[in-house]
Amino acid sequence: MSKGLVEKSDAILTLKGVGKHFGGLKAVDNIDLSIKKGELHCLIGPNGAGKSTIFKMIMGVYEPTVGEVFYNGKNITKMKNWDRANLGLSIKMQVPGVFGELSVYDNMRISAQKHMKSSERDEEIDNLLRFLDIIHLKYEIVNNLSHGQQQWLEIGMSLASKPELLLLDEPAAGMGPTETEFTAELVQKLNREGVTILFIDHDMDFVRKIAEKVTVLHLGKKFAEGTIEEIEANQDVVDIYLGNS
Amino acid sequence: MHLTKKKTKNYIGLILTMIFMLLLSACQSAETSTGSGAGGSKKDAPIKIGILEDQSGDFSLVGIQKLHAAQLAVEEINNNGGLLGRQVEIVAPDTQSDNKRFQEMARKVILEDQVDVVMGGFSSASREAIRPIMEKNKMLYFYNNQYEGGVASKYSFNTGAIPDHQIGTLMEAVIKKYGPKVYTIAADYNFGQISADWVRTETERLGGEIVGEEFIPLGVSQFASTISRIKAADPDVLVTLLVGQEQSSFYGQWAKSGNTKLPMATTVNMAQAYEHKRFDPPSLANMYVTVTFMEELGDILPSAKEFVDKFYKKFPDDKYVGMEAETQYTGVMLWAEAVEKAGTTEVEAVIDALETGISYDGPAGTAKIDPATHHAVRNVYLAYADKEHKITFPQQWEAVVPDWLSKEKGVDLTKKDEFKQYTPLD
Amino acid sequence: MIAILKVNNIVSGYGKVIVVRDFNIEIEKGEIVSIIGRNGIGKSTFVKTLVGILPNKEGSIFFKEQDITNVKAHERAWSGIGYVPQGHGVFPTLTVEENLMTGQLINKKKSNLDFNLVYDYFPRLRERKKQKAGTLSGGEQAALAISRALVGNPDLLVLDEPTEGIQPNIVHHISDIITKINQDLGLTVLFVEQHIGLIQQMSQRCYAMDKGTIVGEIQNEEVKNYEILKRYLAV
Amino acid sequence: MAIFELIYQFMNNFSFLILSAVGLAIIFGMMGIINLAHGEFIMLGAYITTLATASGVPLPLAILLAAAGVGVFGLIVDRLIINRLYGRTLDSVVVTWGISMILSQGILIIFGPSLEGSSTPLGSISIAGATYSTYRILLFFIAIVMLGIIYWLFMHTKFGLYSRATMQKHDIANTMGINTNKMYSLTFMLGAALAGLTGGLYAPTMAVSPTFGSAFLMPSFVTVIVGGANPLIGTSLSGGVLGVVNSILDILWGTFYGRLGLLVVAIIVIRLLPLGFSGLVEKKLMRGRGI
Amino acid sequence: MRNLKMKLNTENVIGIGLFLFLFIYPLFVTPYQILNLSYFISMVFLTLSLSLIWGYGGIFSFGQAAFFGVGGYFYAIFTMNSGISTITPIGLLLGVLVGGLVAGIIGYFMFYGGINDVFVGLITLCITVSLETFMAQTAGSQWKIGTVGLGGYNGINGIPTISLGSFALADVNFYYFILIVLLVVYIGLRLFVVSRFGYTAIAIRENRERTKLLGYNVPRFQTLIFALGGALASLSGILYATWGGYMTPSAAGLTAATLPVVLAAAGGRKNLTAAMIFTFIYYWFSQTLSASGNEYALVILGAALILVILFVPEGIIVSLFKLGDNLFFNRKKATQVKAEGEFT
Repeated sequence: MSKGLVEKSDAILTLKGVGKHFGGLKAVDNIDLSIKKGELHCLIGPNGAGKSTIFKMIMGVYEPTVGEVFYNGKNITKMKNWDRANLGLSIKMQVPGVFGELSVYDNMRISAQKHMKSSERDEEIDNLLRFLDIIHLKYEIVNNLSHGQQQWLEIGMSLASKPELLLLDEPAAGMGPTETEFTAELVQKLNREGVTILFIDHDMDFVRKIAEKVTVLHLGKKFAEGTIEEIEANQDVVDIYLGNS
Repeated sequence: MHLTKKKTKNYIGLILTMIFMLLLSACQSAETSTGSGAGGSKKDAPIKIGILEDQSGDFSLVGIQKLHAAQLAVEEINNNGGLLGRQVEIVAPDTQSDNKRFQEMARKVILEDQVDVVMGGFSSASREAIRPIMEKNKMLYFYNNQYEGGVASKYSFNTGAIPDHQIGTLMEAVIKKYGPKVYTIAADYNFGQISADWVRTETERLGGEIVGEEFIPLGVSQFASTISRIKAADPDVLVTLLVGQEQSSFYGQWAKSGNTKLPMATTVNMAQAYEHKRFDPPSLANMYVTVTFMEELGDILPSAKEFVDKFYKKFPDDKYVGMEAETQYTGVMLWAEAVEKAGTTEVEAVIDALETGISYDGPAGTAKIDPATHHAVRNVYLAYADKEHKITFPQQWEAVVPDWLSKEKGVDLTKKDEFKQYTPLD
Repeated sequence: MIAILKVNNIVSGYGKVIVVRDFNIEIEKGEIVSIIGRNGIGKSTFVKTLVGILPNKEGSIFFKEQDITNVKAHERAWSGIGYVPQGHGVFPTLTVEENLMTGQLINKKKSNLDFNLVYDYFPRLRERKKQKAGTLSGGEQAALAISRALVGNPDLLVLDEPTEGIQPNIVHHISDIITKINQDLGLTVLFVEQHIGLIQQMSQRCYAMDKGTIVGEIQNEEVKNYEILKRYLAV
Repeated sequence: MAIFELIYQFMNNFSFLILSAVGLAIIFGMMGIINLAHGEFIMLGAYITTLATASGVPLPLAILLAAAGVGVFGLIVDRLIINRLYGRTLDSVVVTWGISMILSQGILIIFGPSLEGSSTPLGSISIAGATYSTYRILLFFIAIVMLGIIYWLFMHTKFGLYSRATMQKHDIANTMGINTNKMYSLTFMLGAALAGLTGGLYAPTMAVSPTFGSAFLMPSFVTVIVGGANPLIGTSLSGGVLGVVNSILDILWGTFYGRLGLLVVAIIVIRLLPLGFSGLVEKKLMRGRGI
Repeated sequence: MRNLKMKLNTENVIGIGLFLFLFIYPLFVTPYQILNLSYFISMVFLTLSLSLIWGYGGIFSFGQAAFFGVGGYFYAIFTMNSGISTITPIGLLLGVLVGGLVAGIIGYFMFYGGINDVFVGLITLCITVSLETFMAQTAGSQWKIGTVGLGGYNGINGIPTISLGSFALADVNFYYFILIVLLVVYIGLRLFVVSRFGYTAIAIRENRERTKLLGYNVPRFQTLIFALGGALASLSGILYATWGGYMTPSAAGLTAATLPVVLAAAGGRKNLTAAMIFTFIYYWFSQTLSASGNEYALVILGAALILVILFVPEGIIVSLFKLGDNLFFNRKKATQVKAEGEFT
């Protein structure tokens, strides 16, 4: 794709007053969030702050208890999750959402066949696997793969669906420095090609490296928002997330 | 734990299981191979009877009695030198109270074992499952069982009691004695439906009135609402046409509802599944049943007593010798007479011999084949159970002819072949 | 001093995926020790292996000088390991009191006085003792999970991210109480955490974990050193 | 008359549904095992009771003996077979199917196709000109008392507490020191014992044969399906609702519609509330308290 | 495409061997044995239908017996009402469609209603038993469709066999007809499971929620595959009805409902060939036991099933395939092509 820059003015995803309650627990409490087209946006916050729950509400795994979700200006609050996927939303889950008893190829194919012609499919899969450097594992059963390799595979599955907005839940978790580096480059490259990316991560180096904008969540609420510099300078964020010195 | 053990463990289990199953099937095929394979030369080879009875499942209560009766009859025939100088052999697979199994086994005994005659079947459903197979393969079939009547088929002979024998007589006896209002409960299937219709026809003929009629699905064992409906209708006589182990729970529940004064009339109970012995009195108090035989007939009939004694001598562990056991026994004997008369086991010849009106002096008196309908002319006895379940026989009818088919439907199988079941519902 | 817990070279994970490898720690009686590390590096897997939910494929675990490597989870509990699971793991449809009663099973003394003890530590639980645990707030659930482990009168308390998803003031409260119990009763505490504040506040000694194994040990004053901890937490 | 009649009907249906289902419900709810041999467990109870009374044991004792005997049998089955299948719901279907085949045919081989039954005790009582079986009315109260005992057992004893904990989160319960495998064994034993009790209670009212259990199988499954996972709330609620539906349809249109009605209600309930009545109640409970 | 090349492994060797054997079988045996094997084959479709929806689609159903019944009864009523033998092939095709349609409607209500896993099993069990309860009470003369009485528990008799033109299929002809149908269905299913749709089914079985997130309308696929399974079960029922000229409500009873589950589980539910072979073995074994009149028949059968599940939980035939692969074929290769379809 040749567009170096994508129009960043209009929001691709908007959350309005969204909340999710489980019994007495408010996992997500009245969140407003707006992601602009082409943005590379990061959610951070301590464990249990509600980050993954937000992802699940965006993808339609959970229906919000209150509030609304908009995608490209369209209200998708009650839309089925497969329809959302077909709008161009894709997710890589925290716990690898791969099909453990199938081979790497099968996993890729399940994702790819939905979005590619069958004549191009196998070649594209090979390309992606090569790109992710797991081509040698093509016929391996996924359960035999390491945690890291499963993460790669899942990113590959997301890519095979040619997404417009990609949600990555801890894309670099469990990876070493070189792998993390590689992931960072990959994410940035995808972003440059026009994919809007919203991701969660705990690794601040990783976040610092790629995020254009950061939203901090705490106890289900939006705690702060801004560029990475603004966030790191915010003493409250340091208090709740990284702790007092 | 088991889940995490090594692959080898799995394979050991697999191999053990395989060996177990192979051993079993080896025993089985050894056992069956002795049975089959004798179909070829017919000269000195034994004559074969295929007996299809339920040795397990819901109907085994009667099925085992019937198998034993056939074994008794065949033993007697063989002890008297066999048939046409040949020994008679029984092929008796277990039909497991399963109609699909009846079909499989009917085909097996005809085509594989090449039997000369097939006998058996208890429920109407099992008979209807195999009758077409008999017709298709031109196989002589004896249904030695009481049933709802109406089968007109070239290849089928019925030696048991049918409504012609049982229902006219029964209704006549009870309506005369107790009054015209009749309530019928029947099993909700063909036997029950058709028998209930017979009851209706006969009741109306006798000037009675049906004040209630209810059909109970098979397998139902709880009768509280039925009992209350019966009480509400306040009949003079209750006719029960229930089948199967579950439905026989009715009587205990009926007795407990406190109304044992109302007389019951039936064609199925006591004589077949000896409920009067199995249930504590007074569950069946005040019940009338028309039978062609039951064990207690030995009290008034020497030939019956002789049969019962023979039966218990051969099968000392059996609990009762019922109506269907006698019917099966008599059926085998009638067929044997016909074979002797025909001089061959060839089906058409045996049918011709049977249609001459073969008769046999059996345990319950003379049974004679009615040529036009292929049913049997039989003596009918009215049995009565009192509060202590003691059986008496207040009335009997000599040589009742099953002539509904020939009179009402114009059936004459000696003249015209037919392959269907007529019902009064038609 | 006596080592109350000794973990030698254990290897563990889910199915064929190995998450924890060559893992060694040693804890002395009366200590409060933490294991720190980022998300997803195997902290919880280790804890589950320690309490017996996951089998260890290799290595051995000694508790109070007994080899418990092949001992089942419930027997480990009886031998004196109290466990506070990640996400609190309260039984949602049981009442607060009933939750505590399940924890009391392994308490050989069987006295209900312990309930008063934990109710004194967490008065909110006393107010809500007849309420279903699933209706409690996150902080209350954490308090309940800790109380449930305490009423079993364990020799070793194992906590898996006890402060996940709860408010700072409750975090402080919890850390105070655990410290207090440690002092009052001499209870040994092992906890897994990524919240630097809590680590600084509570631990006397600290293991740093990465990629399924122990990569460093932080002792004495260094435990209070924000920069050192942060380095391990944000590798 | 009609109102007494209807009440009597309901009592009958209710006790039949509850007593058929409760053993199955406990095993399904607590262990996730679909016990297709449930009917045969009931049949075994009926045999024990009938044989015991025939040899002179008083009926109440014989019924308790049935519960104990089938309970022990259940424990043996669990130790030999079922404990390898915890959590494997679908494999348990195949295995318990095999067990049911062995049991019904084994009993046929040993005792023949039928057993002489004992008569229903206690006679009958008259209300408003109609007579009702006292034993049947007693069964209703036994069903109620049994629900009470189960309630007490699960809500007010240590066993109940630990088994509820195990049902909710067996891993965590395990780490609390609860021997979850033992809990499962005891639960299976309890379920089997209750099936045996049911068999014992109904033995004097029905024909005792190797197929005795088949009359119970369908109603018990429907009750459990409608009730959902919670053996107590679910079973009593669904026993109540189905009892009413069955009684009314039965009285209005006859036995067949009563029976078909059960199945239709089951299909509708499971479509609307996949977790059955107990799912609904538990959800309401959590929400109600949460606010 | 290299995907469709046959791989040399035990399953395929045995599969091909089995069909070769079945094709030459009539040369060596009595007419009875041919007829009997036709019956086994007609029941194989029933197991295959469950293997398809459960083994591949992850839908656990006790409803296959109900669709079996729907097919058989529809065929009987349709052909017997028309009375023309040439219409029987149309009856066959329509019956398969009707079975699929009924399953599709039931599936629609279940899957779009969010019912899954064991609950599908429970609801289909109720449906199956309802059908039996209903059909068993149709003995009365008011239960007539056209000129055909439903016959209650006695079932319907005299159902015509399939005729091609004026040529009625019987005995060996029927055997070859049904065998060719089996071959076509079998190959069709093997191709199906490596098709796009088949992959979707496998994905749904492995992880329903994740598959939704990949953009698949999971309820629709579930409904479709359930309908396909219903059509296959219906085909089985029709073939059974033509085999014996007979259809009975007990074909939809509790036992009939559980049997396919037992067969698929014990043979190896994730493998069509295994399910097929085990069906043959089971029917042969149980019939032999029954024919022997041995009172221990059901005890032995029950014990065998328990042993299979305890010692070879993934299915006895599948385990044998694996053993064969290890012994005779390169293991590395064998595991490499572990795409569930194995046509890879």
